[in-house]
Amino acid sequence: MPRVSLRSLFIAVAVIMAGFQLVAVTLAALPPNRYSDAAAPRTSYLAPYFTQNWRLFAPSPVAEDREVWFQGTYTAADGSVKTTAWVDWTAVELDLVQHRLVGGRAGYVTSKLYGPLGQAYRGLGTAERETADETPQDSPPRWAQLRADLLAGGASPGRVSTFLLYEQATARLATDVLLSRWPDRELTAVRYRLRSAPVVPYESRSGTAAERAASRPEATERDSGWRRPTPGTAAERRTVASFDRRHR
Amino acid sequence: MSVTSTDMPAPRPWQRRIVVALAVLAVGHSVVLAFWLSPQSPVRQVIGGRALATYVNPYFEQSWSGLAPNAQFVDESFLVRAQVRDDDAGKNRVTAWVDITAAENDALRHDLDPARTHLMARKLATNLNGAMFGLNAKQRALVRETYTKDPTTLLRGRLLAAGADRRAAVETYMTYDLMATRFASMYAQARVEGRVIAVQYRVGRRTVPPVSEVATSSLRDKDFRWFTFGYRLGYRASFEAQSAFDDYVKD
Amino acid sequence: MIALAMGWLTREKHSTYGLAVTRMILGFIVASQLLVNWFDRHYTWGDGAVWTQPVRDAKSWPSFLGLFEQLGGVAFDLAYLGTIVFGVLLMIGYRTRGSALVTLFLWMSLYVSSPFVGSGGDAVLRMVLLYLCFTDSGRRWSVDARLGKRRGEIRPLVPEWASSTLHNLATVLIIHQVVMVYVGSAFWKLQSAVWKDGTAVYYPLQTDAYSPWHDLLQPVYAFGPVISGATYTAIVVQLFFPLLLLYRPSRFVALILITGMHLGIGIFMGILYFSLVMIAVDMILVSDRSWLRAEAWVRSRRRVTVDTL
Amino acid sequence: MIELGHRLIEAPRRWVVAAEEWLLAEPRAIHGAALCRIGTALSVLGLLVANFSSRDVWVGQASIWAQPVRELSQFPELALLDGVSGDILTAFYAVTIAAALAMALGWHTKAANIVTLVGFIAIVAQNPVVGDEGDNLLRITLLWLLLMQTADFWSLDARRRERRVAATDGSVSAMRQAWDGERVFPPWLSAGLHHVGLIGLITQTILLFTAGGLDKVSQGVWQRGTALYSTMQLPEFRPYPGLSDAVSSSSVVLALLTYVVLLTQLFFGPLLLNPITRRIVLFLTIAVNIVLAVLLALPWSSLAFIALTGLFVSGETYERLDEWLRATAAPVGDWLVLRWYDMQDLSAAVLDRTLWAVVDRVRAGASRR
Repeated sequence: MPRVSLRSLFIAVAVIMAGFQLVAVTLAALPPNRYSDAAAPRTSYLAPYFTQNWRLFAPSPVAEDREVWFQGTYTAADGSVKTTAWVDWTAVELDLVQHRLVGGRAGYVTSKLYGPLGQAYRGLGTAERETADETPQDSPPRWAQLRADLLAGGASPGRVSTFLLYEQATARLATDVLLSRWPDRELTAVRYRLRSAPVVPYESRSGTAAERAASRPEATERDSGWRRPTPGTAAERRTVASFDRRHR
Repeated sequence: MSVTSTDMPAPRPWQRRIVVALAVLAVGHSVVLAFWLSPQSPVRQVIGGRALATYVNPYFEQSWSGLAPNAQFVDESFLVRAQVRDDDAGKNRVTAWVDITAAENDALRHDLDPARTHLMARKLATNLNGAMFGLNAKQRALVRETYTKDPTTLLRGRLLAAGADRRAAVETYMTYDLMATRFASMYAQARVEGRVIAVQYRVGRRTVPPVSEVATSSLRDKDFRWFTFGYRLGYRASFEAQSAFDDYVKD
Repeated sequence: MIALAMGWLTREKHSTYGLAVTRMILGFIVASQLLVNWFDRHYTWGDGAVWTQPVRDAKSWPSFLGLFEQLGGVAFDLAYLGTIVFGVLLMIGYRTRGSALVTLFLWMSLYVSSPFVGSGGDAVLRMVLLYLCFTDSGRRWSVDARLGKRRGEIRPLVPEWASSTLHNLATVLIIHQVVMVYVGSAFWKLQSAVWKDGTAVYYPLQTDAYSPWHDLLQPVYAFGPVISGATYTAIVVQLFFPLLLLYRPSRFVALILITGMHLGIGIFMGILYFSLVMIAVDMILVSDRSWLRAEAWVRSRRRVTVDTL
Repeated sequence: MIELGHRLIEAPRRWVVAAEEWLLAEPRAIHGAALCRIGTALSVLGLLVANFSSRDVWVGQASIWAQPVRELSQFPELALLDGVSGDILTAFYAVTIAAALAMALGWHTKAANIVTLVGFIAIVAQNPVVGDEGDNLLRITLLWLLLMQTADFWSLDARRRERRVAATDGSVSAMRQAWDGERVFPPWLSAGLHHVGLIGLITQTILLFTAGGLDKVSQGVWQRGTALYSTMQLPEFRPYPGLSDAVSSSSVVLALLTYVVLLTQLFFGPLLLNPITRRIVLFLTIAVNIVLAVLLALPWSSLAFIALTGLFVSGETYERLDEWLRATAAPVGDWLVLRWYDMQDLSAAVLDRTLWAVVDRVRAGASRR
């Protein structure tokens, strides 16, 4: 048997590793099939750095405007409980996109938040969704309480955790945004709204602006339950407020 | 070897132009075909599907969407029974159901080079199934009715009345209804003594179970879902046609 | 056969000019992108992105990438500026390998600090930048190359065959990655009815988020042939991309088409940086010979201009 | 800039000149054209022979049940067999078989091609219910082959022509030349027509594979690599149930077959661009078609596809193949000829001892009386 030199050993190892990576990337990049499913345990090392997700507007291209709105409850000077107006945060962000050759990164935050927020919600069972939606406006539960309430119905802890991750993050952004608009109001509860407005159908594309607007299917909305206000740090709130000022 | 001589005279300009023009026509023809083969799209709408069809049909008619081998999932079955008039006894009787596709399948086994006649009943069943998908529920109920006294033109009218938006589907159905009636009548006539006066056919359909279930189930474990059409007035073929058909069935 | 492959792998470094162009564009992307987002940097990645903490903590990124998460205020700004500087260093090719590594580290640290601002372009960028660290991307058209010429050859640390092997394997992985982006995406598209009937491009072009100019260009977007032409071109070019590379003339056509497609998507859908990343990587596929010809052409132009002046 | 503009204006003119040169040069791909002719003709021949015994039910009088769809067909050739008796059908059918055989052998090739085309359409279009895509392909190939020089190799015409060129000065009437399958057109026109036909047939082939591949890749089962499983379960596509089950029970074989079919069809066109990948895709296409011919009982349409694939193989490869075949076949041929003589000797000896002996004895007995 010929002696294996260090050089050929190095080359062999490098080639094998590269070859393995090549096959793994191929399997992960193509749409799922039974062979990539079978290889999944061995290609799982790709995540997160080499995660392959190249759907790029496929199979279904995005066909609606996705918006995230925020609303809060506060105690007015006369002691009565009032709700703020809805704040369309997506509209603020879109200032970084519209008529700009190079859009600002922050122009897509809510558009990227929209998907997982909805998915995490749909991951819950019907009863859990009701629990999450029907939290009292005057005294929203603490996060630990909400988690306990959701788990009480027998929901999977993983799904509940995922749901709460996005709820917490969104409630915090909502609080920051509402405090940016109305710094002196004492918030007692916040909630968000997901609004999806389908685009003008392809068949109606040639009409006048009014006709096209009329042909858009009705938008769907979902309002979250009331959540406890979770203000961020002072620096965080300042940053959100300054962003709001510049792009409102 | 080719006998084209090397001292071929250089082609003249007009000769060159003719050949180039012909080549341009061939390329243009291919572009037209590309549009013909492309899925329904706005580009095709602009050019016009009908105009394309009149150009492509019949000589260049083609569709490769099912280019062999293609994935097929459905197994069909075609059964026939008949009302037979026994003239000697002066009585009518109804035959048992005859499974024609089963006979065809037997003929296909171990045959690398099958005759097309062994696919006739299956193809009729495929097309009948397909035509039924084009009909609405009301229309599908109508085809179960018997038409032994009335002509099937009446059925066409009723089908159209039950869904005027499905004219093309109704026409397709009527074409296959007619063919299935003729085929079933000739087949039944070949198998029975007496005179076939009405036929009834029924078509089965079952789907191949998914590959993930390969260990536990196969197509042969599945039951057919049946659809039985109404009786139709028997078709009487000419003597020569019927005797040729008889020979085929008896073989 | 094996000897031939070994020779190809170990003897020389391939596509060095293409990789140099890729390096320059990637460095430019990192630096310029941070500049473009300068005014909103705190909301995008800094103090104003702390609200995303529950989500970003749940992602499985290693903790050593937590630099930007822990910085605020001026410290954040300094690190941000540092990232821009290293992007520029990568672009001009100064201490290229080191700059590539540091750029990658800083960029990834910034990237993980907000889970809602990343895009597919960032994913390609991070993978290619990592592979790029294994290549000799500073060999051509770089400050390093100029310095090297003046200073003379320095004995390399790693033997030439080893660095060539890594360089060539990494190049193969980069090309493979970009091909898989196209083919994978084409396979997804082919499963969809709206892509097959040639209307898919219409829909994103009607949304606010992915159509910065739709109020101005509505008449164009309403014209069927434009939409279906763009839709089918996207599918065909992506699906057949790897195979069109096999033959020089068709490779030329494929690169022109795909670059045009990226520019179109980038400008009309407002995702120019994603497109730039893809264009940067596609440039590896232009042969060294073509790059040298381009260089000669530019030089001759410059000489003519100098002469006329 | 001016130089660039000038080059832009010049470019189309140069392309036209290059196209003219290409079109009017010595005919290309004549080996491929010859093989395509043989394969296509054999495919027609096989299809017709396989269905000969059931012709009356397939397309004859007993196919009256298929009349409703036949009436939707637009082929004028249908009139040739409209309501004819069984004997006329048999004669027509036999003539078409003979024409297909002549075309395969390259005997009066052009005439045989025309008769085969007309006969094939007239017969097959009688019963569209049991038609398949192979019919369309054969018809279109036969049409384009009409324009092409298909008899330059592996044909009786080429042989006769060689002999005649050796024997005489080759001056015979144009009619006679046409009948013999020789070029009646001036060289520029035959070369031009050949190349036009070649363009038409090649683009047709690429279109059909691409269209078929695109349709497949858009179906989940093909992307998942399991498409052929369900097909092989169906009675009409499993002539040998044991074989089909063996293939579909191995997920590796199934995936390999499915993906090779998908990728060779989808990427057929672009893979032709590079000489190495061209060899690979042609080899795979032919191999896959042979496998499918057996596995799914599709011999004649598979042959038609293989014949088309032959068009893309280069002349050099064919010459090498031809040489190799001749070299390999020569000993076999010699052996066969020798055995043939042995057989004749043996039969003569046997006859001497049996039949002739009996005859002699009978004659002798008769004369004695």
